[in-house]
Formats: sequence, structure tokens, C-alpha cells
Amino acid sequence: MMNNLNKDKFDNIKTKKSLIIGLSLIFFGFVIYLFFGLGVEGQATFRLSRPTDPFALPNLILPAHSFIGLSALLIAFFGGRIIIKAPKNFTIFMALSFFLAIAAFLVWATAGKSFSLTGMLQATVVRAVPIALAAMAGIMCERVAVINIGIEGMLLAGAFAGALFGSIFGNLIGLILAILVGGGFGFILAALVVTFRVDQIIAGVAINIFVLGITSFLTNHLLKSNPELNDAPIFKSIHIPFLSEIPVLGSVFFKQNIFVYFCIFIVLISTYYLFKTAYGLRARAVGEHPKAAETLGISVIKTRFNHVIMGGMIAGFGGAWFTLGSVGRFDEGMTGGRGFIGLAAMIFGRWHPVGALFAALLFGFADSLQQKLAILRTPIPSEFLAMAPYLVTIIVVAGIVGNAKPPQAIGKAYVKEN
Amino acid sequence: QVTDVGGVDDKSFNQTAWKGVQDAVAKHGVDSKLLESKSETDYEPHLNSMVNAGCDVIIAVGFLMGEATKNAAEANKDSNFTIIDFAYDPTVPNILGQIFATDQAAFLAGYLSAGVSKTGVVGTFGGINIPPVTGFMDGFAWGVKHYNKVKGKNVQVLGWDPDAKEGLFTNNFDSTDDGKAFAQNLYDEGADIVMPVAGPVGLGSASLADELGSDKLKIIGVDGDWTQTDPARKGVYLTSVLKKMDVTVLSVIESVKSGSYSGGITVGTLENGGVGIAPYHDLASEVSSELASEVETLRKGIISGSIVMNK
Amino acid sequence: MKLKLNEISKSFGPVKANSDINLTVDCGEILGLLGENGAGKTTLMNILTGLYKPDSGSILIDSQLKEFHNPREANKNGVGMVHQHFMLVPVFSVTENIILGAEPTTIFNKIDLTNAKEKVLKISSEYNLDVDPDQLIEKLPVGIQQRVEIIKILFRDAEILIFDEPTAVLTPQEVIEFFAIIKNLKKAGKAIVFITHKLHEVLEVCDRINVLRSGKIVGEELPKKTNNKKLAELMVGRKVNLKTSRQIVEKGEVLLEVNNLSILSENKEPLLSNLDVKLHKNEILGIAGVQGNGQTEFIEALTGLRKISSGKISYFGKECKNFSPRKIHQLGVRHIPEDRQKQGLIGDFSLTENIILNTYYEKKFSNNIALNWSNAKKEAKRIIEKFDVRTNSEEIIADKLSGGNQQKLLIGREMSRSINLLIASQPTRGVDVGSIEYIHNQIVMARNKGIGVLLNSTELDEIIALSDRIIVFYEGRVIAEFPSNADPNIIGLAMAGVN
Amino acid sequence: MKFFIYLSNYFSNRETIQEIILIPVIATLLAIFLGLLLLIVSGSSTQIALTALVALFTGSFGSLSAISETLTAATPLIFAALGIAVGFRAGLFNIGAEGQIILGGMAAVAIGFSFQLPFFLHLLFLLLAGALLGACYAFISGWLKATTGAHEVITTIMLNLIAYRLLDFFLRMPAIQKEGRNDPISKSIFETAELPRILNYLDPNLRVHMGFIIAIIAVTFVYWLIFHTTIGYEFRAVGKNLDASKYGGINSSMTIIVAMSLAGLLAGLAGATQISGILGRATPGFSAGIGFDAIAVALLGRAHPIGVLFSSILFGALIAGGRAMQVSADVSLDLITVIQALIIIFIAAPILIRKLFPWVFK
Ligand SMILES: Nc1ncnc2c1ncn2[C@@H]1O[C@H](COP(=O)(O)OP(=O)(O)OP(=O)(O)O)[C@@H](O)[C@H]1O
Ligand SMILES: Nc1ncnc2c1ncn2[C@@H]1O[C@H](COP(=O)(O)OP(=O)(O)OP(=O)(O)O)[C@@H](O)[C@H]1O
Ligand SMILES: [Mg+2]
Ligand SMILES: [Mg+2]
Repeated sequence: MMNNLNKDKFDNIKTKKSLIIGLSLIFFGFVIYLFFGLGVEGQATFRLSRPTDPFALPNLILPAHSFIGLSALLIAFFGGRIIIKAPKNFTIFMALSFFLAIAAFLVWATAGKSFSLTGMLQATVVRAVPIALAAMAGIMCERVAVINIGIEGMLLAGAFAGALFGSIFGNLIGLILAILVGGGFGFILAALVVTFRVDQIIAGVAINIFVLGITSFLTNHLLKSNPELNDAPIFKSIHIPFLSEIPVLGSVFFKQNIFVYFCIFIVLISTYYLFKTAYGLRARAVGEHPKAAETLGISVIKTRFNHVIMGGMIAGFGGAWFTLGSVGRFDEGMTGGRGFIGLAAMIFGRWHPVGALFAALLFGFADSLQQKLAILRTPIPSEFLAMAPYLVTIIVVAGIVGNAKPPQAIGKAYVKEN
Repeated sequence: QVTDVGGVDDKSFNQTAWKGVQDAVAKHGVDSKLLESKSETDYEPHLNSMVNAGCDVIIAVGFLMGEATKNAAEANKDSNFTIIDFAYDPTVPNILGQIFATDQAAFLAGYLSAGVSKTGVVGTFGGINIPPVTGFMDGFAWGVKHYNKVKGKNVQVLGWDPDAKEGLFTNNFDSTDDGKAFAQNLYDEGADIVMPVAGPVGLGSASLADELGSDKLKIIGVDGDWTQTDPARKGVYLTSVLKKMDVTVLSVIESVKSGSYSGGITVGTLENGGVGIAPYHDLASEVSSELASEVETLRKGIISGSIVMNK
Repeated sequence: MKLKLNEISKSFGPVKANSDINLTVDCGEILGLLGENGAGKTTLMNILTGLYKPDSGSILIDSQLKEFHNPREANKNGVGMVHQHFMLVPVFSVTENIILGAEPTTIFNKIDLTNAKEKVLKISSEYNLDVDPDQLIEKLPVGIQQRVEIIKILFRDAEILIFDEPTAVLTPQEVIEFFAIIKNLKKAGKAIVFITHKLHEVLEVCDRINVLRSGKIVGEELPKKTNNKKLAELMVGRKVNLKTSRQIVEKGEVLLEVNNLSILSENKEPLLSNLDVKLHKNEILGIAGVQGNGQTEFIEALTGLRKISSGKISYFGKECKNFSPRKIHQLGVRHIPEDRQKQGLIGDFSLTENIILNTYYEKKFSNNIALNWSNAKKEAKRIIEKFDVRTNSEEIIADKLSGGNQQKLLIGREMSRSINLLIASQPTRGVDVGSIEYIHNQIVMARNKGIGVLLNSTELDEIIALSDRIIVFYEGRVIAEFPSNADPNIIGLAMAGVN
Repeated sequence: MKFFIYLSNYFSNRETIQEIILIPVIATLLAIFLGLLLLIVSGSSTQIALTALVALFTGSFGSLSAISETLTAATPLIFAALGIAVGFRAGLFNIGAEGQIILGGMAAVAIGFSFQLPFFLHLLFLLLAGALLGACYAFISGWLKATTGAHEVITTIMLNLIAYRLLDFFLRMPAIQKEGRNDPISKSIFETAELPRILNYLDPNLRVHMGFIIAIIAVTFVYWLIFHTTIGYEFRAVGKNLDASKYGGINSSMTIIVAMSLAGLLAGLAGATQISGILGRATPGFSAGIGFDAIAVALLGRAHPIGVLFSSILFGALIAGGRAMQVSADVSLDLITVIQALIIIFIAAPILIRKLFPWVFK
């Protein structure tokens, strides 16, 4: 009796929730039409390929006003659907609406002008890479319950090592050494938090400051006096045969450099590792309930060391992107907070590699979008566009992630008694 | 010398000025001190410590240091200052402001690139929206406009609108990564020649051009001749818009030595050779002989005043 | 397989947890290990399973010397332990928990789940321990979780099985099932160590009983040849009267009245439904029940730590709708929380700071803005004195106190003030017997002084010893009420939901 | 005088002299030593290293102007680090000081130039405005944490990034932007809104200003607040054990919000004093990473007001000395950053220090 009693409790909760979401979607659609739809005319021209491309696609030309009107209508329609049907999870519809909203915005911004959509998407992927890698590094550490605020520093170290050693030994060895340096800092972090039980966040902050200092110092005392040490050959983009010829997709995914390819690879591999393999299971156990793991003969200490070092290496690789994957030259503090955004992406993605990747792509998109709009010169101040991803993160962390659980033992030092 | 943020090895702005100092060291054996500013809060203390270090002349490199330099100069009437890219009115007795008519040189570069461009689109972007930077961009845009007028073509300039004074800015002078991204962005929009006016940021653009190949994307350097400062990628530089701070700095130092120093303003122009454009080096082949000669006549025209750039 | 422990000693700083302990277990034998809290039982077993290193002494299995540096080595030698506090990962599935650390894998270290499940199912049918291998641990009741723990050690083919207070968390019903299980295991020829401090249990299942007191073996008994009283005295080391003397007092007017109180969890499952409870002056009302049947939520609701969904709570005749803990405290309602480490005290606050934890804002200790430390110190000194908390200074941090002394500090804080009603939750958990008697007497005295006491304890003996009236919680409802002289077995049944 | 009483309290306070004095001192010396080692390893002569060392000391405490520079650099650190310390005490890790400083500065500038007022009033307004806006900005994180449990580390980091953009936008607003400039730079504040330089009568170049004195007052106030008031007790209780604080009848959400806002208030003051004492106007880089150094300072001072005071002065000295180092030995300022990081690591890992120098702790 009690059961079906709270069963219909459940139902009316659901319906209430769907009512709220539905209505807000309808409102949202309305707002979009109000802001973007009214008073725009002309067409938005999105260039999909360069004249030089083998199969050049015609430009995608959209009549601004009607397109925006349509997407606004669709969003409203989804809202209505949710209210009536009260489906199990609204996420698909909300995602779709979100997508439509962005599309509408783009069309509005481009009305009467044109820009290269492909270019923007390509930039999106490129911009997402360091963030995604930072997030992967974060996941590796936090899955074994070690908070790694030091990722920013590790990225920077990787960038520096990449530039320096790349200039001396060529980019491949440079990359390897960058990874090792990252791993080195991973080791230091592990030693500090696991062995010496330094507060995890303090240790991370210290690493950030330290790396910032030492890299800048060496830049001034080593690289300035001999510039040839700060001029590494970069990894040029590799065009994957045939695939790269596909219009749009081709140049977005298959005309990139190894960092992009490896980034995707790392995401896949680490998903497999964490959720399919025995080692992954043990790692997660250490993150959730170290004592239990210990009683089953899993060494918490070793596991944490290994994974934090692994995280460091991924960060080192991500750092190398800034130099070997971009301009081949190190500038002081050139990582510019990507490590922190990576952490946000990790939480956004709920400590899951794939989720984190998508979060990173979102940031990357916002990043490149902002540059396009600078050319299109919209009335919206670029500063506000630049804020968008950070605002989104805050909303997400406050709203969605409120109920997503991090590994249980996170932040706690493990004391082995004997 | 106190540098602006960006560092003395920026292959451009600070470095060119510093070269002037080193020339002086080489020629006259004066000794030199360098303070690099990490942030704008460093300007004043740095200038002060230079004063305390008892320098004969303190060289402030950069428009952004205008305020700080003025304060320092007024607080220390008896030490000599010179600042690059800032002109005070009324002038301060113990500051020599060095400014440059870079728009004249950039005008030539603009005309040149309009002539060289295959896609009919050229681009530029700046570091921060301040006169010393936008001077370049104005000239560049005007140059292209002039080309369109005389040739009846329609070459587009992306990244700067000289009338609205709006355009693309990285809002920093140090992120080469941005340099690459912005160049990529312009390239995606069809530009095949880009002039980055943001000190070392431009190196990022150069490395993109290097990656794509100079047939797809060419770069125009600023301040110094980038084929000299960045020989590794000399293949991608169509030319550079020269702003010969090294020369002026050297002369200021000499004037101090000879006691002929006085505050005020000096202006570098095409006429007095304070500004100019670099030889075409590797990409000379891209520049047809008649285009080259047109540019030369333009130069004369500007000096003589027969050509008014902005119309 | 035969286990022999030889002269095992282990101490933690000041505490000698184990000293020169000898014991043996045979295959197909159940050895009972009896001892008070803190006697050293867990420590001994942790040594046996390689979690702790002994300071001295040796372990022999089949009369050959063994040394375990970690649990895995112990496992390899067939030693497995079901821990007092379960060692299960809540967000993992049953199977994942069982195979953890001994996963069957295919290529690329991929876990072979199907294979694993088969093994699990095989074991569970063999010893009829039925579980759903795909269920998440956090969704399972403790009884089932314990089965998972057992399967976990059998999965590692343990021959020597150690159960650390396995019954503490079980309903009488589950206890009976559990006994059936270990008897099976015994038949299967396993050597079993069964730790508890419940006398009747050892008498019921064990073949032999060793009694541990403050780290030493103080006697070995055979169930047939001994009895409750004898064991109790061995365990505690002196004559104990298991009943606290409690002269009957006439109960007075109603102090606390709860009318059809209900509480829902965040995901709207009922934690308490339609509760009706009355507590009178001069009365000790005992709440019996197995952990997790709503007692905790009930206490939290009464003390303002949890919002109620419907119903009505009235103290001293006036309703207190969602009062804050402070308001309720101000009514003279004192609360001894069930987990002193987590709720009652702040581990690295000094004793003084802890003494003012819920009164720091009062006139006595502050003028609304600034604190009056000297008064606080005086108060701390007084309480430490009065409730003989063993410490050398009121400035040391609470963590440094032993469990029992922490408890005394807590009780002292709550009972040394103007008090009209006492809510005591697990007041003697993890406290040595000397302190237990002391605390019990304090509670009875309070009640005699005309205070109403609400006593919540999972130890049925404690409830029976103290209460004037007993209510039994089951699945968030009061399913039975008994007078103080009721038969424990019937109460036990009620705790299991049988009416 | 009062200050010294606090000082003695501080030492009689639970932590032992060893931990309070010995470890930080050793950590600092060790860090400086390693820094110089790094200098030598990276190819400078021992000669230069020694000059650098000397410059480090003379440049920080060697002369009146050196001391003035030290204190000037320390002033904003004291405010911001106090804020972070308050956060720590309430169990909050506030990485957002940078953003709070920026907003504090923005408010200060706006008040500073937008209207004329008599000297003291104007200054007062400016400081209040800075403090207030800083507090509001931090309030967001506190409120989100209390209501939704959003982790303050993430929200504050994001708010920092947002603050930079806000500043850029703010500095380009016609109302704010310096007339005749189209780069982001604000108008300059009026004389009446400037913090007077306290050693002006000795030498106009001594930049140390009233802000330092206000900072000292803030230190004593925060000390009193944390250890001698009910609010402080609540902060610490919530910080140490949330459940117990709830049991004790403390409204933990409220406490978190208040603590965070207070942290922001102090950081806001840091921004305001920086504007009105040193810069006189705002530019994109005016916060100069003070908010991040302050984290280090707060850790170094073990979240204790007096500790914060000393470590701020230490960091100020490192910055001032670092400049001198740059002039006389041209060693780049970054060496200082390295030293700072090393100090933090050593302080945070006392076990390490004890292992390295067992004889000191006998
Ligand atoms: N890790 C430890 N560090 C210090 N002392 C400990 C530790 N573990 C146990 N002790 C102490 O050793 C003694 C024995 O503890 P143990 O847990 O073995 O008792 P127990 O018999 O299991 O009690 P309980 O019935 O409560 O489980 C107690 O005084 C306990 O406080
Ligand atoms: N986990 C632990 N880590 C460190 N010390 C501990 C731990 N547990 C207990 N101790 C220390 O061991 C001693 C005994 O602790 P415990 O709480 O077990 O006392 P006890 O034997 O249960 O006596 P009591 O009956 O007073 O609780 C105390 O001094 C306590 O500080
Ligand atoms: Mg035990
Ligand atoms: Mg105990």
C-alpha cells in the first residue's frame, strides 16, 4: 500500500517537473524569436569548403528571419511536447533546443554576411584539445581520489619541455620528454599528497606557482640568451587519406595534427581502462573506498602513485600541444588557465572521459565562435561572448553536477595503519 | 631601458628598441640596464629603481607606460627620459617622446599585398586597440583602398575598419598561440596575406604560414625586418613594416652623451627614414617588377605629399 | 586447515591492544571470541589477516610458520575476514565487489564478467547464500551485504573464516539465517572464528569460547560447561549485575508528544510514517530496533536536525513546527547524538571549545558578539571534574581522548545544565564497561530527578536494563510497545517485524 | 601594545613555537638557498648569485625606500590573504580573490573619479564601495555553495575568468574610459580619493601609504573576529566539522555565505587600496596576480591573521628585493616566484623539513 502510495507521489513530481521545464522551453523559444528573429533580414552564408578543396560544397545559405523563426518554433514545440507527454528524460529535447538556440544565434550574427563554418568547427576541435587532455589528467587523478589543482602547472611544464627539448632533439623526442616531465610533476604531487600527506589543494597550488616561476625563469635566463633553444619544429597536420577528403567532416576531424588524434585515442582508451579492465576497477575502488581495496590486497599507495603519475603524463602531453602542436615556441604562462577549465570540463563531464571530451568541445566551440564573431562584428560585446562558457560551467556545476557524485574518498589522505 | 610586457626577445617591438641600446653599448661602451615589466603595476617601481640606479637616460618602451613615465619624470626632474610611441602635449622638459608615422610605411605594405594577393582578401589584426598599433592597421587598410581605386579592383581587408576604428585584437602582446589562431581565422575567411601588429604574437601567425606554405599564406612583419629577427621562417615574410626604434634610440643615447639632449617629440617618417618597408627577400619573385616600381613611386608621392593616404 | 596464534602482542602508543595471545582453531570448528569493546578482538584479527603487523608473536597454519605483510598474502594462505565495518564499495555491483583484486580477465586485462558471475552464482548456490550478482551494493540491506562479504572470502577460497561482530547489524531473523550459514560452512570443513560480545550467541553456535579482556586471553570455556553469568564475569573481570537497580517511580505528565509524524527522503521514499509517541516525566522510554529502521531519522526530527514532512511534535504541551536545533535546545531538551565523533564533538577543537558547542551564544559565554573564554574554561574544568573525564588539561583537543572519555565529556556537557528532557542515542557505544555502568546510573538518576529520557540503543540488553517502557521501530513505524518486564525474545521478534 | 598582547596569545595558542616559527624560518631560508642554487645551475656565476642575495636583502630591508617598497607590496597581500584565511577557517577554499580584487578595484575607480567630495569622505566612500562589490562578488560563490553545493574552487575560478572580461568591458565603457584613448584604461581618480602616502614628508618617492595602516587594523580585527567572537567560533566549527556545527545549532549555510562574503570584502579592499594608494586608475592588468599570491601567503601564514601579516611582509620583501635583484644582478623576477613556491611546499610538508633537519627539532 505504502509503495503505490509513493509511486503516484513519484508521478506527480515528474509531471510537475516536466511542466516547469516545458514552460521554460516555450518561453525560451519566444525569447529567441524576440531577440534574434525580429527585424533581421537578408541571408546568412556559411562557407563549407574552400575553392581549393577537391569536392567543394556549395555554400550553406539560410534566410535569416525564417530560419530563426522556425528554430524558435521548434524549441517551443519541444516544450509543449514535454508538457503533454512528460517523457522519462528531457535531456534529448533540452540538448536539441540548446543546439537550435546556438544555430539561431549564429544565423542572426551572420545575417547579410558570410563566414567559414568549417573553419570554425575545425578551430573548435583544435581549441578543445588541451582542455580535454587536462580533463583526462584530472580524471586519472580524481578517480583514485587525488584532487589535482596542479594540472595547470603540469600543462605549462609540458609546454616548456616540449619547446626546449623539441628545439634540441626534434619534436618527437621533445614530445616524449614533455610527457616525462609531466609525469615527473605527477610523481612530485603524489609524493607530496600520498607520502607526506600535504593537503591536496595546497600541493596543487604550490606546483602551479613553482612551474610558472621556474619556466619563466628559464625562459629569461636560458631561452632569451639563446633563441635557438626556443624554436622547435612543430607537428604539422596529417591528412588522413580519403577521410580527409570528406567535405566539412574531413577537415574538422581528419586534417588535424597528432595531438587531436591522440586526444581522441586517449579518451577512448581511458574509458576502456577505467570501466572495462581489472586495473580500472581497482583504481576506482581505491577512489571510492580505499580501506576496502587495502583489505583485498590492493596497495592504495601504489595505485595512487601510478595514476597521479599517469595523469601528469597526460597533462605533459597536453602541455606539449601549446608548443609542439601550435607555434613551436614557449611564452611565459602561455597555458592561460586551460588547466582550470579542464577541471571544470571534468566535473561537467561527471568524471567520465567521454563526458569530459564533450564538455571540452563546448568550451572549444565558445572559444572559436568568439573569434568568428569578432570578424562579423556583432553588437554583443566580445567580452560577454568570452564569458559565456564560464557562466555555463557555473550553472552546470551548480545545477546538474549538484547531484553527480565525485569519488567518495576524494581529497582525503589515506593513512595505512600497522 | 624598461620594457613593456612582452619581453625583450619579442622579435619585434621591445627587441628592436633594445637593439638600439646594444648598438650604443657596442659603439660608445656605455653600460645598460634592463628591467622587464611583467604587468602594468611594475612600470612605476621599475622606473623608480632605474632612477635610483642613477641612469643617464631611461628609455621607456611602449605607449602604455606613458602615464607612469610622466609621473616618474615629474618626480625626478634631473634625470632624462625618453619614451617610445608616446607624445605628450604639452611636452615634458625631461622626456623625449618618439613617435613614428608607421601608417605611411604600412600604406605601402597594404598596396603591395593588395597587388600580391591571389584570393583578393587580405587581413590584419592587432594586439591592443591603441594608436601605435592601429597606425599600422590604418595605413594597411588605406593602402589596399588606394590599390582598389587605381586598379578598379575590390580587394577586401579583414580585421580592421579604419573608419569605425574597430577590428580584431588579441588583447595581449605575448600569446603566440593567439597569433596562430587569429591568422587561421583570417585564413579561413580567405585571406592569403596577414599583417599581425602585436609584437611576438605575429610569430604564431608566421608558424601557421610556415605550416601551410607561403603560397597559401604570407605574413607581413612589423617594427623590425622579420626575415632578420626570425630567419627560421624567413620564407613566409612578404615584407616588414619597419619602425626604426633602434636608430632613434641610439641617436637619443648619443645626444645624451654629447649633452645635446632635450625633451620634446621626434617623429620617424618615410622621409627621415624613421619608418619604411623591408626588402622582399625570398618572396621577391611574387612581386612583379611593375608592382615594385608602383610602390616606389607611392613612397615618393607620400614624401612629397602628392598622395594623401586617407581618402 | 588448522590455525595457531602464538604469543601475539600489539600496542598502539599507550594502548596495549593485544598482549601474548595464544589461540587455536581447527577445521570444522567454530571458535567464539568474546570481549568488551576495545578488548582487542579486531586488532587481533587484523593482525591475522595481515592488515596490522604484530609487535611480537607468530602465526602458524597447519603448523608451519607464516608471516603476512598484507591481506593478499593472508588470502593466499586461505585466511579470510568479514569485517566489523563492511568493506564494500557502495557504487559497485555485487560481482564487482566480490571479484575486486582477484578479477578473472581475458586479453588486455579485460574483466571476464560472465565467467565471474558464474563463479559467484556457483558459490552462492553451494552455501545457499542467494544474491543478485548485478545489484548495486548501496541498494542492498545489510543482511545481504554481509552475504556478499562472505561470498567475497569464499571466492578467494578461504579455509579460515573470521567474522568480526557479524550479528551487530542483523535482525534476530537474519541472525538465525546467519547461524545456519556458518553451520553450513563448518560442515564444509572450514575453520571459523566468531567474534561477538553477545553471550547467548556464543553459547548457541560455538564449539569453544575464548574470552579476551583488555588485550589478554582470560579464559577458555566450553558452551555446555558454562553460562551467561560466568562468561560475563570473565569478560568484564569482576562481578557485574547486568541489571542496573531502578526503583519504580510514578511517571508524571506528558513532556513530549509526537502525533502521526511522517518523513520522506529526498527521492520521496518514506523514512518514517504516521508515528505516535508520548514521553512522560520520570520515565525512560527505550527505543529498540535494528539499526536503520528510522530511529536515527526520528531522533534527528525531534532535535530539529531534519525537517518533517507531516505530523506534529510538541514539547511540554506546545507544538514545535520545524524548530531549529537551537530553539529545541533552549527548551531544555538535551541530545546525546549517536555518533560522538561525527556529531557530538569537534575532533580538533579543545575540550573547552567543545564544552560550549551548543551554548556559546548564551549570556554566560558571550555578549552576542565576543566570547567569554574564562567562563568557558571554568565550565570545562567543572564538567571534567564532575564527570571524571580522564585528561590532564582542558586545552588538549578532543581527538586525543579515548572513546569512553569522549563520551563522558559529551554526557557531562549535556547533563550538567538545566535539563527537562534527555534524548540519548547509543550512549554507551564503544565505551568500556566501567563507564557503561557510570553512564547508566547517570541516566537513571536523571529520570529519578523528574526528567523524561528517550533512550535509543541497538543493544537490546541496554534497553531492557534501563527502560520503563519500550517501543520497537520497524521500517519507520512503531510496531510494538512493551512494559519494562517484557520477554526479550518477544521484543526480538518484534524487532524483526514479527507481531 | 595591544598588538603584542595578541602576539603572545598567538604563541600561547595551541600550535607550538616550533611549528609557528622554526618551520617557516627554515623553509624560507632553504627556499632562498635553493633559488640561488638554481641561479648558479642555470649558468650565472656565484659572484652574481651573491650580488643577487645581497640585493634581495638590501632591496627589501636595506634602506628606508626599500622598506617602503616592501610594505607597499605587502599591503594588498595582507587584505587579500586575510580574506582567504577567513575562508580556510570556515572550510572554504577561495581561489577567487583575484576576481574579487578586480571588482573591488572597479568600484573604487568608479567612485574615485565620478564625483567630487571632501577628502576623507571621498576616500571612505571609495574603500566602502570596493569592499562592498568584492563582498557581493564572493557572495555568489558562497550562496551557490550553501544552496546547491557547487564546489567553491570551480565557481571562484570561473568568476575570476569572468572578472577579467568584465574589467575589459568596464574599461571600454565611454563613462569609464579615459577621454581621448581607445585602449582599455580608466579615467584617473581625484586627489581627494587617494590614500595619502604616510612617509611623504621624508621623501615623495616613498610609496608606502595609509593602506598599510588600515591593513594592520584589519589584521587585529580579523584575529579578534576569528578567535574571540561567536561568528568566528561558528566559522571554525563549520570549517572543522559540519555535522557537529549543525548539532550545535549553527546555521551552516548562513555561516558559509557570511564567511565567503567577508573574504570577498577583504579582497575587495585589497583592490580598492591598490587603486587609491598606488595606481590611481584601472588598466586590464591592475590586479597583477595579487589574488593568487595571496593564496600562497594565507597558506604560509597557516590561515592565522598574525601569520598572514608576517608572511605578507615576507612576500612583499621578496617582491621588492626581487626588483633590486633584477636591477643590480639582472636576475629575472621569476626567481622570486620559484622561491615562493618552494616556501609553500616546505611549509605544507613539515614532515619533510623535520626529515631534512632532524637536529633542529631535538
Ligand atoms: N589504529 C589504531 N590506533 C590506535 N589504537 C587503536 C587502533 N585500533 C585499535 N586501537 C585500540 O586498540 C584497542 C583494541 O581495539 P579493538 O578494535 O581491537 O577492540 P575490539 O575488541 O575490536 O572492540 P570493539 O568490540 O569495539 O570492536 C582499543 O583501545 C582501540 O582503541
Ligand atoms: N584510530 C586511532 N588512532 C590513533 N589513536 C587511537 C585510535 N583509536 C584509539 N586511539 C587511542 O587509543 C587509546 C584507546 O582508545 P579507545 O577509544 O579504543 O579507548 P578504549 O580502549 O575504547 O577505552 P574507552 O573505554 O575509554 O573507549 C586512546 O588513547 C586513543 O587516543
Ligand atoms: Mg572490533
Ligand atoms: Mg573503545
